[in-house]
Amino acid sequence: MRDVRLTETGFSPADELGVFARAHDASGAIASFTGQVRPGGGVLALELTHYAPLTLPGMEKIAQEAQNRFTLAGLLALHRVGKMLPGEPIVVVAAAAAHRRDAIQAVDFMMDHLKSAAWFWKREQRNDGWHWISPRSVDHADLARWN
Amino acid sequence: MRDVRLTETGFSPADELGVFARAHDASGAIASFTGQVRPGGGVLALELTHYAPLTLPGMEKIAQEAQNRFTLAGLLALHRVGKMLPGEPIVVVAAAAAHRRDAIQAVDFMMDHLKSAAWFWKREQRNDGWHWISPRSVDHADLARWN
Amino acid sequence: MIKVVYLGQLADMAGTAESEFAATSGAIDWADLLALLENHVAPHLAEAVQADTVKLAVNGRLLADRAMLDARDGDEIALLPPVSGG
Amino acid sequence: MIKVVYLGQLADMAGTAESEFAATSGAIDWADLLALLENHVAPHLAEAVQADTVKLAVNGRLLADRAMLDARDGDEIALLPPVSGG
Repeated sequence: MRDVRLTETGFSPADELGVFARAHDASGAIASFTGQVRPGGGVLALELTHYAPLTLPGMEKIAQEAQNRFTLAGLLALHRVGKMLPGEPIVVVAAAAAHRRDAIQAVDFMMDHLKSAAWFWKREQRNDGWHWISPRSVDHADLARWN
Repeated sequence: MRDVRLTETGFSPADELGVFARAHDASGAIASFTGQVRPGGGVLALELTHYAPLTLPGMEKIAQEAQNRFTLAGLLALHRVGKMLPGEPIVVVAAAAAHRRDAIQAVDFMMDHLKSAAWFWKREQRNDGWHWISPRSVDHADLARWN
Repeated sequence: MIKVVYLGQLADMAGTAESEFAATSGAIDWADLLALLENHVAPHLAEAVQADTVKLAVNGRLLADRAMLDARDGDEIALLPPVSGG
Repeated sequence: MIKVVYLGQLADMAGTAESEFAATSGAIDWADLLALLENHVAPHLAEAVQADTVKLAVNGRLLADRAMLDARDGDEIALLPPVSGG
Protein backbone atom coordinates (compact mmCIF):
# COMPACT_ATOMS: atom_id res chain seq x y z
CA MET A 1 0.00 0.00 0.00
CA ARG A 2 1.40 3.36 -1.06
CA ASP A 3 -0.08 6.76 -0.21
CA VAL A 4 1.72 9.70 -1.82
CA ARG A 5 0.05 13.10 -1.72
CA LEU A 6 0.56 16.83 -2.09
CA THR A 7 -1.62 19.22 -0.11
CA GLU A 8 -2.10 22.97 -0.37
CA THR A 9 -3.69 23.16 3.08
CA GLY A 10 -2.49 22.39 6.59
CA PHE A 11 -2.59 18.86 7.95
CA SER A 12 -2.10 17.03 11.24
CA PRO A 13 0.90 14.67 11.24
CA ALA A 14 -0.49 12.97 14.38
CA ASP A 15 -3.80 12.24 12.62
CA GLU A 16 -2.03 10.99 9.49
CA LEU A 17 0.30 8.77 11.54
CA GLY A 18 -2.64 7.45 13.57
CA VAL A 19 -4.51 6.41 10.41
CA PHE A 20 -1.34 4.85 8.99
CA ALA A 21 -0.63 2.91 12.22
CA ARG A 22 -4.20 1.56 12.37
CA ALA A 23 -3.89 0.40 8.75
CA HIS A 24 -0.65 -1.42 9.62
CA ASP A 25 -1.27 -2.97 13.02
CA ALA A 26 -0.11 -6.28 11.54
CA SER A 27 3.37 -4.86 10.82
CA GLY A 28 5.96 -5.27 13.52
CA ALA A 29 7.66 -1.95 12.81
CA ILE A 30 6.49 1.55 11.94
CA ALA A 31 8.93 4.44 11.49
CA SER A 32 8.02 8.03 10.76
CA PHE A 33 9.43 11.47 10.14
CA THR A 34 7.73 14.84 10.43
CA GLY A 35 9.30 18.04 9.13
CA GLN A 36 7.99 21.35 10.47
CA VAL A 37 8.76 25.00 9.69
CA ARG A 38 11.37 25.85 12.30
CA PRO A 39 10.52 29.04 14.23
CA GLY A 40 13.25 31.57 14.82
CA GLY A 41 16.03 32.96 12.64
CA GLY A 42 13.75 35.81 11.60
CA VAL A 43 11.66 33.59 9.32
CA LEU A 44 8.10 34.93 9.03
CA ALA A 45 6.82 32.41 6.50
CA LEU A 46 7.95 29.66 4.15
CA GLU A 47 6.66 29.10 0.63
CA LEU A 48 7.10 25.91 -1.35
CA THR A 49 6.51 26.08 -5.08
CA HIS A 50 6.07 22.90 -7.10
CA TYR A 51 5.51 22.06 -10.76
CA ALA A 52 2.43 19.86 -10.91
CA PRO A 53 3.35 17.81 -14.01
CA LEU A 54 6.63 16.72 -12.38
CA THR A 55 6.34 16.94 -8.59
CA LEU A 56 3.80 14.25 -7.69
CA PRO A 57 5.07 11.78 -10.34
CA GLY A 58 8.58 12.42 -9.00
CA MET A 59 7.46 11.67 -5.43
CA GLU A 60 5.76 8.48 -6.64
CA LYS A 61 9.01 7.43 -8.31
CA ILE A 62 11.00 8.03 -5.11
CA ALA A 63 8.41 6.03 -3.14
CA GLN A 64 8.59 3.19 -5.68
CA GLU A 65 12.39 3.15 -5.34
CA ALA A 66 12.03 2.89 -1.55
CA GLN A 67 9.58 0.01 -1.97
CA ASN A 68 11.96 -1.75 -4.37
CA ARG A 69 14.89 -1.26 -2.04
CA PHE A 70 13.32 -2.17 1.31
CA THR A 71 10.75 -4.80 2.28
CA LEU A 72 7.76 -2.67 3.22
CA ALA A 73 4.12 -3.33 4.03
CA GLY A 74 3.16 0.31 3.48
CA LEU A 75 4.55 3.74 2.74
CA LEU A 76 3.10 7.21 3.32
CA ALA A 77 4.51 10.49 1.95
CA LEU A 78 2.49 13.65 2.36
CA HIS A 79 4.04 16.99 1.39
CA ARG A 80 2.57 20.43 1.76
CA VAL A 81 3.01 23.13 -0.89
CA GLY A 82 2.19 26.84 -0.79
CA LYS A 83 2.75 29.31 2.03
CA MET A 84 3.08 28.09 5.61
CA LEU A 85 3.93 29.55 9.01
CA PRO A 86 6.56 28.67 11.64
CA GLY A 87 5.56 25.52 13.57
CA GLU A 88 3.35 24.22 10.75
CA PRO A 89 4.11 20.76 9.32
CA ILE A 90 5.71 20.57 5.86
CA VAL A 91 6.11 16.87 5.33
CA VAL A 92 5.29 13.56 6.96
CA VAL A 93 6.71 10.21 5.87
CA ALA A 94 5.93 6.83 7.43
CA ALA A 95 6.93 3.26 6.60
CA ALA A 96 5.56 -0.03 7.92
CA ALA A 97 7.59 -3.24 7.73
CA ALA A 98 8.12 -6.59 9.37
CA HIS A 99 11.60 -5.54 10.52
CA ARG A 100 12.66 -2.28 12.10
CA ARG A 101 15.64 -1.39 9.93
CA ASP A 102 13.59 -1.64 6.74
CA ALA A 103 11.10 0.84 8.19
CA ILE A 104 13.74 3.25 9.55
CA GLN A 105 15.90 3.13 6.44
CA ALA A 106 12.92 3.65 4.14
CA VAL A 107 12.04 6.84 6.04
CA ASP A 108 15.68 7.99 5.92
CA PHE A 109 15.84 7.25 2.16
CA MET A 110 12.54 9.04 1.46
CA MET A 111 13.58 12.18 3.34
CA ASP A 112 17.01 12.43 1.70
CA HIS A 113 15.40 12.14 -1.72
CA LEU A 114 12.46 14.45 -0.97
CA LYS A 115 14.98 17.04 0.27
CA SER A 116 17.34 17.00 -2.70
CA ALA A 117 15.76 15.14 -5.61
CA ALA A 118 12.09 16.16 -5.53
CA TRP A 119 10.71 19.12 -7.51
CA PHE A 120 10.22 21.72 -4.80
CA TRP A 121 11.51 25.27 -4.68
CA LYS A 122 11.56 26.88 -1.27
CA ARG A 123 11.77 30.50 -0.21
CA GLU A 124 11.70 32.14 3.20
CA GLN A 125 10.08 35.44 4.06
CA ARG A 126 12.13 37.63 6.38
CA ASN A 127 11.74 41.26 7.40
CA ASP A 128 13.66 42.33 4.30
CA GLY A 129 11.62 40.22 1.86
CA TRP A 130 11.71 36.77 0.28
CA HIS A 131 14.88 34.68 -0.06
CA TRP A 132 15.24 31.53 -2.17
CA ILE A 133 16.80 28.53 -0.41
CA SER A 134 19.38 26.28 -2.02
CA PRO A 135 20.05 22.73 -0.85
CA ARG A 136 22.79 22.56 1.75
CA SER A 137 25.91 20.63 0.76
CA VAL A 138 25.10 18.20 3.58
CA ASP A 139 21.86 17.39 1.74
CA HIS A 140 23.82 16.30 -1.32
CA ALA A 141 26.14 14.25 0.88
CA ASP A 142 23.14 12.61 2.55
CA LEU A 143 21.69 11.74 -0.85
CA ALA A 144 24.97 10.28 -2.10
CA ARG A 145 24.91 7.72 0.74
CA TRP A 146 22.31 5.71 -1.21
CA ASN A 147 24.35 5.34 -4.43
CA MET B 1 13.83 17.03 27.74
CA ARG B 2 14.02 13.27 28.24
CA ASP B 3 11.08 10.97 28.92
CA VAL B 4 12.04 7.35 29.57
CA ARG B 5 9.40 5.00 30.95
CA LEU B 6 8.42 1.38 31.48
CA THR B 7 4.75 0.45 31.52
CA GLU B 8 2.99 -2.76 32.54
CA THR B 9 -0.22 -1.76 30.77
CA GLY B 10 -1.12 -1.05 27.17
CA PHE B 11 -0.52 2.36 25.64
CA SER B 12 -1.34 4.26 22.46
CA PRO B 13 1.72 5.14 20.35
CA ALA B 14 -0.40 7.70 18.43
CA ASP B 15 -1.33 9.48 21.66
CA GLU B 16 2.26 9.39 22.94
CA LEU B 17 3.59 10.73 19.62
CA GLY B 18 0.91 13.43 19.55
CA VAL B 19 1.92 14.68 23.00
CA PHE B 20 5.59 14.55 22.03
CA ALA B 21 4.99 16.46 18.78
CA ARG B 22 3.01 19.19 20.55
CA ALA B 23 5.81 19.59 23.09
CA HIS B 24 8.32 19.98 20.23
CA ASP B 25 6.54 22.14 17.66
CA ALA B 26 9.60 24.40 17.67
CA SER B 27 11.84 21.57 16.41
CA GLY B 28 12.19 21.25 12.66
CA ALA B 29 12.41 17.47 12.73
CA ILE B 30 10.65 14.68 14.62
CA ALA B 31 11.40 11.01 13.98
CA SER B 32 9.71 8.06 15.60
CA PHE B 33 9.61 4.29 15.76
CA THR B 34 6.84 2.02 17.01
CA GLY B 35 7.35 -1.70 17.57
CA GLN B 36 4.28 -3.93 17.75
CA VAL B 37 3.76 -7.63 18.45
CA ARG B 38 3.67 -9.08 14.95
CA PRO B 39 0.63 -11.30 14.37
CA GLY B 40 1.09 -14.63 12.66
CA GLY B 41 3.73 -17.33 12.92
CA GLY B 42 1.58 -19.09 15.50
CA VAL B 43 2.38 -16.59 18.26
CA LEU B 44 -0.47 -16.37 20.78
CA ALA B 45 1.20 -13.95 23.18
CA LEU B 46 4.50 -12.30 23.99
CA GLU B 47 5.92 -11.77 27.47
CA LEU B 48 8.71 -9.39 28.32
CA THR B 49 10.44 -9.84 31.65
CA HIS B 50 12.64 -7.11 33.06
CA TYR B 51 14.76 -6.66 36.18
CA ALA B 52 13.66 -3.44 37.81
CA PRO B 53 16.97 -2.44 39.43
CA LEU B 54 18.72 -2.58 36.05
CA THR B 55 16.20 -2.08 33.24
CA LEU B 56 15.04 1.52 33.65
CA PRO B 57 18.50 2.81 34.66
CA GLY B 58 19.88 0.99 31.60
CA MET B 59 17.32 2.65 29.33
CA GLU B 60 18.18 6.03 30.84
CA LYS B 61 21.85 5.39 30.10
CA ILE B 62 21.11 4.49 26.45
CA ALA B 63 18.99 7.64 26.13
CA GLN B 64 21.79 9.75 27.64
CA GLU B 65 24.24 8.27 25.14
CA ALA B 66 21.88 9.20 22.29
CA GLN B 67 21.63 12.75 23.66
CA ASN B 68 25.42 12.97 23.91
CA ARG B 69 25.87 11.65 20.40
CA PHE B 70 23.18 13.62 18.53
CA THR B 71 21.95 17.19 18.88
CA LEU B 72 18.42 16.67 20.20
CA ALA B 73 15.70 18.89 21.60
CA GLY B 74 13.85 15.96 23.13
CA LEU B 75 13.80 12.19 23.40
CA LEU B 76 11.01 9.75 24.30
CA ALA B 77 11.43 6.04 25.02
CA LEU B 78 8.46 4.09 26.35
CA HIS B 79 8.71 0.29 26.69
CA ARG B 80 6.05 -2.12 27.74
CA VAL B 81 6.78 -5.12 29.99
CA GLY B 82 4.60 -8.09 30.90
CA LYS B 83 2.31 -10.12 28.70
CA MET B 84 0.93 -8.65 25.47
CA LEU B 85 -1.09 -9.82 22.48
CA PRO B 86 -0.44 -9.72 18.72
CA GLY B 87 -0.96 -6.20 17.32
CA GLU B 88 -0.29 -4.53 20.68
CA PRO B 89 2.53 -1.96 20.87
CA ILE B 90 5.75 -2.95 22.66
CA VAL B 91 7.89 0.14 22.32
CA VAL B 92 7.73 3.69 21.03
CA VAL B 93 10.76 5.95 20.58
CA ALA B 94 10.71 9.53 19.31
CA ALA B 95 13.40 12.18 18.86
CA ALA B 96 13.04 15.90 18.13
CA ALA B 97 15.90 17.91 16.63
CA ALA B 98 16.70 20.93 14.52
CA HIS B 99 17.99 18.72 11.71
CA ARG B 100 16.43 15.57 10.31
CA ARG B 101 19.40 13.22 10.40
CA ASP B 102 19.97 13.84 14.12
CA ALA B 103 16.35 12.85 14.79
CA ILE B 104 16.37 9.79 12.50
CA GLN B 105 19.76 8.54 13.68
CA ALA B 106 18.82 8.98 17.34
CA VAL B 107 15.76 6.76 16.82
CA ASP B 108 17.86 4.20 14.93
CA PHE B 109 20.51 4.25 17.73
CA MET B 110 17.89 3.91 20.47
CA MET B 111 16.19 0.95 18.82
CA ASP B 112 19.42 -0.96 18.14
CA HIS B 113 20.43 -0.53 21.77
CA LEU B 114 16.99 -1.28 23.24
CA LYS B 115 16.92 -4.46 21.14
CA SER B 116 20.31 -5.83 22.09
CA ALA B 117 21.71 -3.95 25.06
CA ALA B 118 18.70 -3.33 27.33
CA TRP B 119 17.68 -5.69 30.11
CA PHE B 120 14.66 -7.43 28.62
CA TRP B 121 13.99 -11.15 28.29
CA LYS B 122 11.35 -12.11 25.77
CA ARG B 123 9.37 -15.28 25.31
CA GLU B 124 6.61 -16.21 22.89
CA GLN B 125 3.62 -18.38 23.63
CA ARG B 126 2.76 -20.86 20.88
CA ASN B 127 0.38 -23.81 20.83
CA ASP B 128 3.09 -26.02 22.31
CA GLY B 129 3.99 -23.62 25.14
CA TRP B 130 6.42 -20.80 25.87
CA HIS B 131 9.69 -20.30 23.96
CA TRP B 132 12.50 -17.94 24.98
CA ILE B 133 13.78 -15.64 22.24
CA SER B 134 17.45 -14.92 21.66
CA PRO B 135 18.71 -11.84 19.83
CA ARG B 136 19.15 -12.46 16.11
CA SER B 137 22.71 -12.15 14.81
CA VAL B 138 21.50 -9.23 12.69
CA ASP B 139 20.66 -7.42 15.95
CA HIS B 140 24.27 -7.71 17.08
CA ALA B 141 25.47 -6.51 13.67
CA ASP B 142 23.09 -3.52 13.87
CA LEU B 143 24.44 -2.66 17.31
CA ALA B 144 28.06 -2.90 16.15
CA ARG B 145 27.43 -0.14 13.57
CA TRP B 146 27.60 2.43 16.38
CA ASN B 147 31.06 1.46 17.67
CA MET C 1 0.47 29.35 -28.50
CA ILE C 2 3.37 27.82 -26.58
CA LYS C 3 3.42 28.29 -22.82
CA VAL C 4 6.69 28.79 -20.90
CA VAL C 5 6.62 28.21 -17.12
CA TYR C 6 9.31 29.70 -14.87
CA LEU C 7 10.05 27.92 -11.57
CA GLY C 8 11.83 29.14 -8.44
CA GLN C 9 14.22 32.06 -8.87
CA LEU C 10 13.57 32.11 -12.63
CA ALA C 11 10.01 33.33 -11.96
CA ASP C 12 11.51 36.28 -10.04
CA MET C 13 13.89 37.06 -12.91
CA ALA C 14 11.09 36.73 -15.47
CA GLY C 15 8.82 38.90 -13.35
CA THR C 16 6.01 36.41 -14.02
CA ALA C 17 5.22 32.74 -13.45
CA GLU C 18 4.61 32.06 -17.13
CA SER C 19 4.59 33.54 -20.63
CA GLU C 20 2.87 32.58 -23.86
CA PHE C 21 4.46 32.86 -27.28
CA ALA C 22 3.04 32.41 -30.73
CA ALA C 23 5.20 30.04 -32.74
CA THR C 24 5.15 31.85 -36.10
CA SER C 25 7.24 29.15 -37.75
CA GLY C 26 5.13 26.42 -36.07
CA ALA C 27 7.89 25.37 -33.64
CA ILE C 28 10.34 26.78 -31.09
CA ASP C 29 13.85 25.37 -30.70
CA TRP C 30 16.40 26.19 -27.97
CA ALA C 31 17.89 29.16 -29.85
CA ASP C 32 14.38 30.53 -30.52
CA LEU C 33 13.51 30.21 -26.83
CA LEU C 34 16.67 32.05 -25.73
CA ALA C 35 15.91 34.87 -28.16
CA LEU C 36 12.30 35.14 -26.97
CA LEU C 37 13.38 35.26 -23.31
CA GLU C 38 16.05 37.90 -24.06
CA ASN C 39 13.87 40.13 -26.24
CA HIS C 40 10.40 39.73 -24.75
CA VAL C 41 10.69 38.65 -21.09
CA ALA C 42 13.68 39.97 -19.15
CA PRO C 43 17.33 40.82 -19.70
CA HIS C 44 19.74 38.20 -18.28
CA LEU C 45 17.00 35.54 -18.22
CA ALA C 46 18.38 33.87 -21.36
CA GLU C 47 21.82 33.85 -19.75
CA ALA C 48 20.43 32.40 -16.49
CA VAL C 49 18.62 29.49 -18.15
CA GLN C 50 21.78 28.47 -19.98
CA ALA C 51 23.35 27.36 -16.68
CA ASP C 52 24.00 23.59 -16.63
CA THR C 53 21.93 23.29 -13.46
CA VAL C 54 18.73 24.49 -15.20
CA LYS C 55 16.62 21.61 -16.55
CA LEU C 56 14.04 21.79 -19.28
CA ALA C 57 10.76 19.87 -19.48
CA VAL C 58 8.21 19.78 -22.29
CA ASN C 59 4.69 18.72 -21.34
CA GLY C 60 5.98 17.33 -18.04
CA ARG C 61 8.83 15.28 -19.58
CA LEU C 62 12.44 16.25 -18.88
CA LEU C 63 14.67 16.75 -21.89
CA ALA C 64 18.02 14.97 -21.68
CA ASP C 65 19.53 17.59 -24.04
CA ARG C 66 18.18 21.12 -24.40
CA ALA C 67 19.41 21.24 -27.98
CA MET C 68 16.64 18.71 -28.75
CA LEU C 69 13.92 21.27 -27.88
CA ASP C 70 11.21 21.25 -30.55
CA ALA C 71 8.08 22.76 -28.97
CA ARG C 72 4.88 22.98 -31.01
CA ASP C 73 1.65 24.90 -30.64
CA GLY C 74 -0.12 23.84 -27.41
CA ASP C 75 3.07 22.60 -25.75
CA GLU C 76 4.18 23.68 -22.27
CA ILE C 77 7.89 24.30 -21.66
CA ALA C 78 9.09 24.40 -18.02
CA LEU C 79 12.38 26.00 -16.99
CA LEU C 80 13.55 24.30 -13.79
CA PRO C 81 16.37 25.71 -11.65
CA PRO C 82 17.98 23.51 -8.95
CA VAL C 83 15.46 22.34 -6.36
CA SER C 84 15.74 23.34 -2.74
CA GLY C 85 13.82 20.41 -1.33
CA GLY C 86 11.35 20.12 1.48
CA MET D 1 18.71 -13.84 54.24
CA ILE D 2 20.23 -13.37 50.79
CA LYS D 3 17.84 -13.25 47.86
CA VAL D 4 18.76 -14.74 44.46
CA VAL D 5 16.72 -13.62 41.44
CA TYR D 6 16.63 -15.73 38.26
CA LEU D 7 15.95 -13.94 34.97
CA GLY D 8 14.84 -15.29 31.59
CA GLN D 9 15.49 -18.97 30.93
CA LEU D 10 17.25 -19.33 34.30
CA ALA D 11 13.88 -18.86 36.05
CA ASP D 12 12.54 -21.83 34.06
CA MET D 13 15.57 -23.94 35.03
CA ALA D 14 15.28 -22.90 38.67
CA GLY D 15 11.54 -23.58 38.64
CA THR D 16 11.05 -20.28 40.48
CA ALA D 17 11.69 -16.56 39.97
CA GLU D 18 13.73 -16.24 43.17
CA SER D 19 15.17 -18.09 46.15
CA GLU D 20 16.29 -17.01 49.61
CA PHE D 21 19.28 -18.46 51.40
CA ALA D 22 20.54 -18.00 54.93
CA ALA D 23 24.21 -17.08 54.90
CA THR D 24 25.42 -19.18 57.83
CA SER D 25 28.95 -17.86 57.52
CA GLY D 26 27.61 -14.30 57.09
CA ALA D 27 28.55 -14.12 53.39
CA ILE D 28 28.15 -16.00 50.10
CA ASP D 29 30.93 -16.12 47.51
CA TRP D 30 30.73 -17.48 43.95
CA ALA D 31 31.63 -21.05 44.96
CA ASP D 32 29.04 -20.95 47.77
CA LEU D 33 26.39 -19.75 45.31
CA LEU D 34 27.15 -22.52 42.82
CA ALA D 35 26.92 -25.13 45.60
CA LEU D 36 23.60 -23.71 46.84
CA LEU D 37 22.13 -23.71 43.32
CA GLU D 38 23.31 -27.27 42.69
CA ASN D 39 22.16 -28.70 46.00
CA HIS D 40 19.04 -26.71 46.83
CA VAL D 41 17.53 -25.31 43.63
CA ALA D 42 17.90 -27.43 40.51
CA PRO D 43 20.37 -29.78 38.87
CA HIS D 44 22.30 -28.22 35.97
CA LEU D 45 21.48 -24.67 37.16
CA ALA D 46 24.99 -24.20 38.59
CA GLU D 47 26.42 -25.36 35.27
CA ALA D 48 24.16 -23.00 33.32
CA VAL D 49 25.07 -19.88 35.30
CA GLN D 50 28.78 -20.56 34.74
CA ALA D 51 28.38 -19.68 31.04
CA ASP D 52 30.37 -16.57 30.08
CA THR D 53 27.19 -14.97 28.76
CA VAL D 54 25.51 -14.99 32.20
CA LYS D 55 26.05 -11.73 34.11
CA LEU D 56 25.80 -11.23 37.85
CA ALA D 57 24.44 -8.19 39.68
CA VAL D 58 24.38 -7.48 43.40
CA ASN D 59 21.81 -4.94 44.57
CA GLY D 60 21.37 -3.72 41.01
CA ARG D 61 25.08 -3.29 40.25
CA LEU D 62 26.77 -5.52 37.70
CA LEU D 63 29.87 -7.37 38.85
CA ALA D 64 32.80 -7.14 36.44
CA ASP D 65 34.15 -10.45 37.76
CA ARG D 66 31.94 -13.13 39.34
CA ALA D 67 34.87 -14.28 41.47
CA MET D 68 34.48 -11.01 43.38
CA LEU D 69 31.02 -12.03 44.67
CA ASP D 70 30.73 -11.31 48.39
CA ALA D 71 27.03 -11.13 49.19
CA ARG D 72 25.90 -10.32 52.74
CA ASP D 73 22.67 -10.66 54.64
CA GLY D 74 19.97 -8.50 52.98
CA ASP D 75 21.71 -8.43 49.60
CA GLU D 76 19.97 -9.32 46.34
CA ILE D 77 21.90 -11.31 43.74
CA ALA D 78 20.55 -11.35 40.16
CA LEU D 79 21.54 -14.01 37.62
CA LEU D 80 21.18 -12.47 34.14
CA PRO D 81 21.28 -14.58 30.96
CA PRO D 82 21.72 -12.88 27.56
CA VAL D 83 18.93 -10.39 26.86
CA SER D 84 16.56 -10.89 23.96
CA GLY D 85 15.63 -7.24 23.58
CA GLY D 86 12.40 -5.52 22.78
